[in-house]
Amino acid sequence: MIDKRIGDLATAVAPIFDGAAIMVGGFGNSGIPAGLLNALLDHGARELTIISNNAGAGEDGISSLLREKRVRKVICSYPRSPGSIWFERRYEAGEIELEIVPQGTLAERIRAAGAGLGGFLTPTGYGTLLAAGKETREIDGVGYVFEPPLPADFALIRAEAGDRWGNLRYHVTARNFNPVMATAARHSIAEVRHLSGEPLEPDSVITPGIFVDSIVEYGIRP
Amino acid sequence: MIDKRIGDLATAVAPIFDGAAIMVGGFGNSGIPAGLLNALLDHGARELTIISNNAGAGEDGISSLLREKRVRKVICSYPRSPGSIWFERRYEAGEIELEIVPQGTLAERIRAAGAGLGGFLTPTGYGTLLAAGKETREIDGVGYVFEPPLPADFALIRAEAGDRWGNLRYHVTARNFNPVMATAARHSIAEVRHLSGEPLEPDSVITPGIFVDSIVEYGIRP
Amino acid sequence: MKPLDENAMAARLAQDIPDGAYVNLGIGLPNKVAHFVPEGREVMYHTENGLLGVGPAPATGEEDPELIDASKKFVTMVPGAALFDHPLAFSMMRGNHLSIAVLGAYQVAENGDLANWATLEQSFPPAVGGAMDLVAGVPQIFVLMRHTARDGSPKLLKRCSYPLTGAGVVTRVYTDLCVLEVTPEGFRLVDLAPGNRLEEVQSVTEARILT
Amino acid sequence: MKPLDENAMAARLAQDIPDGAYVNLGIGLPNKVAHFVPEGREVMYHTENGLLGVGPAPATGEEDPELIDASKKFVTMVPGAALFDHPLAFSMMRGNHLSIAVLGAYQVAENGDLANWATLEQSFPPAVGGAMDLVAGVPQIFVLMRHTARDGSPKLLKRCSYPLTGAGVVTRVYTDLCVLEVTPEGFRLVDLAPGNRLEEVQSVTEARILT
Repeated sequence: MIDKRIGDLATAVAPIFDGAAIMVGGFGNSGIPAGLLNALLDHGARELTIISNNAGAGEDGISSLLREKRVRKVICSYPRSPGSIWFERRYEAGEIELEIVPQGTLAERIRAAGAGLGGFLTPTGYGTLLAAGKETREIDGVGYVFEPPLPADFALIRAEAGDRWGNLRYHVTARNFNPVMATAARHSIAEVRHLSGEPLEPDSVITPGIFVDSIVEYGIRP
Repeated sequence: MIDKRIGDLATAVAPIFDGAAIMVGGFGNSGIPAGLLNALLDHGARELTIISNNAGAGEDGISSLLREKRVRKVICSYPRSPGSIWFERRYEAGEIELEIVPQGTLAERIRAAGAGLGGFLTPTGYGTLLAAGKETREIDGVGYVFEPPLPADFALIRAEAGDRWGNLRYHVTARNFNPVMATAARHSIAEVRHLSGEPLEPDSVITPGIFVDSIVEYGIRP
Repeated sequence: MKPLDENAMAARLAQDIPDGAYVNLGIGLPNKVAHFVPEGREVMYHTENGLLGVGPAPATGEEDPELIDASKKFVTMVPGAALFDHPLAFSMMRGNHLSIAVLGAYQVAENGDLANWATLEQSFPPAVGGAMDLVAGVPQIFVLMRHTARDGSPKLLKRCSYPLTGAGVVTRVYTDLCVLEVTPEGFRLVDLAPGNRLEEVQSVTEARILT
Repeated sequence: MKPLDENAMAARLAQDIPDGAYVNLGIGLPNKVAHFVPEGREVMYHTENGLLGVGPAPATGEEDPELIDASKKFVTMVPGAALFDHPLAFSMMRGNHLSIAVLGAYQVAENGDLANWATLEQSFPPAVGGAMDLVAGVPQIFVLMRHTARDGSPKLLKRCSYPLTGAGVVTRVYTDLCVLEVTPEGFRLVDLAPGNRLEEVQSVTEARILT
C-alpha cells in the first residue's frame, strides 16, 4: 500500500543531513512551508545550501536559519526583500555565499533537474554580468546562455490539500515554485493544510504523488 | 474587451496558409481536434508540415489530409498506428518527408519553442540512429543530445471547456500534447466541447488564454 | 520645468496600453499604471508568481494571505484569470507571449540598454528577480521613471554605467518630463509633459533627444 | 523445452514488481503484467499520454472515449490517480521518477543494449514512440518477450544487429524459458521456467548464459 503520510513535522525533516542542498518553495509569504522550516530549525542541521526565490524576511523561516548560522550558501533570485535583515547581516559580514539566478532561469534550472535534462539555452541574462564565465551561443541573431540543471537533496513544499498517495493541490498563488521543486529533489517533503486518506480528484492534482516522498499536515496559514 | 470566440470552424482555420507548419494536438483519438481538421481539409491549404504524435488512422483527420495530398512533411514519434494506411501509402511511395522524434523529445522541443528557450540537452536517443549528425555532449558520465526548439505557424487544439478569454480545461487523457502545443505556435486555434462567456475557475485552467488566439465550439466527441 | 507627479506619469503611460494587452507591471511606480487604464479597455495583468488577471487590492479584511503579486502585496483576481506555476509564468515572458512590460530603471541608454537590478555598491546584495527574463522575451519594454536621479544626475545616458539588465531592450521611456521612443538612431521625442520645453529637458539628459 | 504461455510469462514478471512501485507497461504483452501483480501490493501504472494510476479496462458501455492508455485502449483510473500533460509525463520518465518499465524487444544484447523500435526493413516506417525516453530515465528496464523470434532465430545476442533503442539499459529479461539478469559480465541466470534445463535454453541463445 502507498501511504506517504507522516505524523509530525520533526519526523518529516529527520532525514535532512548537514551540508544538504534544500529547495524551499514559496514566494514572499505565499506557499512558504513554515511548519517544515520551524522543524528544520529545531532539527539542527547546518552547513545548508538553501535554494529559494527569496532569502527570508523577519525572524521566521529561512531568516531564522540564517540567524542561527545554519546556512552556508543561498541560491536565489531576489534576496533583498523588505525585512530580510538576517540575510543582509550575514551577507555583509561575508558569512554566506550567494548565487544570484534570474527568477525564470531558477525555475527552469530546477525543472531541468526534475525532467532529467542536461541543461538548456536561455536568452535571459545574455550580455549581462550574470552570464560572465558561462557558455554562450548565438542562434538566428539571438544570444543565449547555457544553464545547467539545479537539483537538490531535499525539497520543502507547501500545499493546500494532499492525499496518502502524495498528490498535491495548491491555493491561488501559493503554487509558485512548489510544484517544480517537488520534481527536482531526491527527497521531497510536503506540508499540507488538509491531509486526507481520500484521493484528490485526478483532474485537480497539480503535483502527482510520484514526486512526493512524505506528506505531513500543518494547518496554519502564513 | 477580450473575446476570442469565433462562430464557426471555417472562419477559425481561414488564416492557415499553404506551406504552414501546423501542430495537431491529441494522442490516438483522444484530444484530437477533429472539427478543425475537417475544416482544414475543406479549406484546401497544401504543402503542410504536420507536427503531431501520430500520423492519423482511418479516413478522417490527419489521414484525410494525407489522402488528399495536402501534406509535405510529418514530424511525429509514432506514425505506425493500426489503420494509418494513408500515411503508410504516402511514405512507401516516397511522397512525404518523415522526421521521427522520440515522444518525450517532441514534447520538450515544442515546450522549448513556447518557453523561448534556444534548445536543451536530453539523454533520450543518445547513442542511437536518432542522434546521428546531432551535437552530443557527455556530462558526469551521461551522454546527452542537443535538441533545438520546434515552433509552428499554427496549433490546432482540442479541449473540453473554454471561455471568451481563451482559457482551456481538458477531459482526462485528452490533455496530452494540447497544452504544450498551444504555447508554441504563432497562432493557436482551440475547438472546445463547451464554450462559455462565463470564465472558467482560475484554479481549473490548464491552458491560460494568453496562449490561445481563437476559440470555437465543436460539441462532438471522437 | 514642470515635472508630472507619479499619478500623472502612470496615467500618461496607461494611455499607450491597448485593449486586450497582456501586461507585466514591475514593482513600485509601474504598479500604479493599472489604476489609470482608460475605461472600456480590458487589460490582463501578469504577475510572475503565477497569476494572469491580477485585480485591484482587496478591501481590508478581505485579503487572502496567499493571493499576492510580485511586490508581495495582496491582490484579487479579475474574471478570466488563470493560476499557474513559476515555469509557465516565465514561459509567458521568455516565450514572447506578453505584450508589454513596464519597468523602473536606474539608467537607460540611447541604444536601449537597461540597468535596473544592481548598482556599483559592493556591500549591497544584488537582486535580479524576474527583470532579465522580462527583457529577454517581452517585445515592448516600457520604462517608467523620474527623468533624473535624486541628486539631479541624468538617468538617460549615452551608455549605462551600472550593470545591464538587458542590452538594447527598451522600446519606450516615460518620465515626469517627457515620453521618448528608442530608435536605431537614439531617443526620439514622442511628447513633452505639459508646460515643458525641449531645451530644458535636454539640459537634464545626457543622451541627445532627437525630434 | 517447455515454454511458458503469455499469461505465465506476465505472471512471473509480476512477482518482481514490489509494493508501491511506479511502473510503465509497454504496448502488447507487457500490458498483461498488470493482471498478475500479487494481492496486497499497490502498484501505480503510468501511461505516457498523461495518467499515473491506470486501472483495468472499463465494462462494455462504460468506456470514456477520451480515457485511453499508450496502446490507445480504453482504461479506467484507480484511487490516487493523477492526470497531466505530455511534458510532465516525460519528466517522470526521463527524470528517474518511475521505478520500472516493462518493454517488449526485437533483440537484447548481453551488454544490456536494447533494440525494439526499428528493423532493417527500409519500406516500413520507423516508429519510436516513448521507448527511448523510458530507457533514458527509468532505472529498471525489464524486457518481456519470447526467447526466440518466430523463425526460431535467437533474440538474446552478443550484440544487437537492429538499430538500438538504448545502449546498456536493460536490467532484466523475462522470456518464456527463463529469467536473466544483465550484469557487467553478461546475462546471468535468475531462474528457469519449470521443466526446462539450462543446456537446452543455452542452445537457443546466442549469448552465453552465466550461472
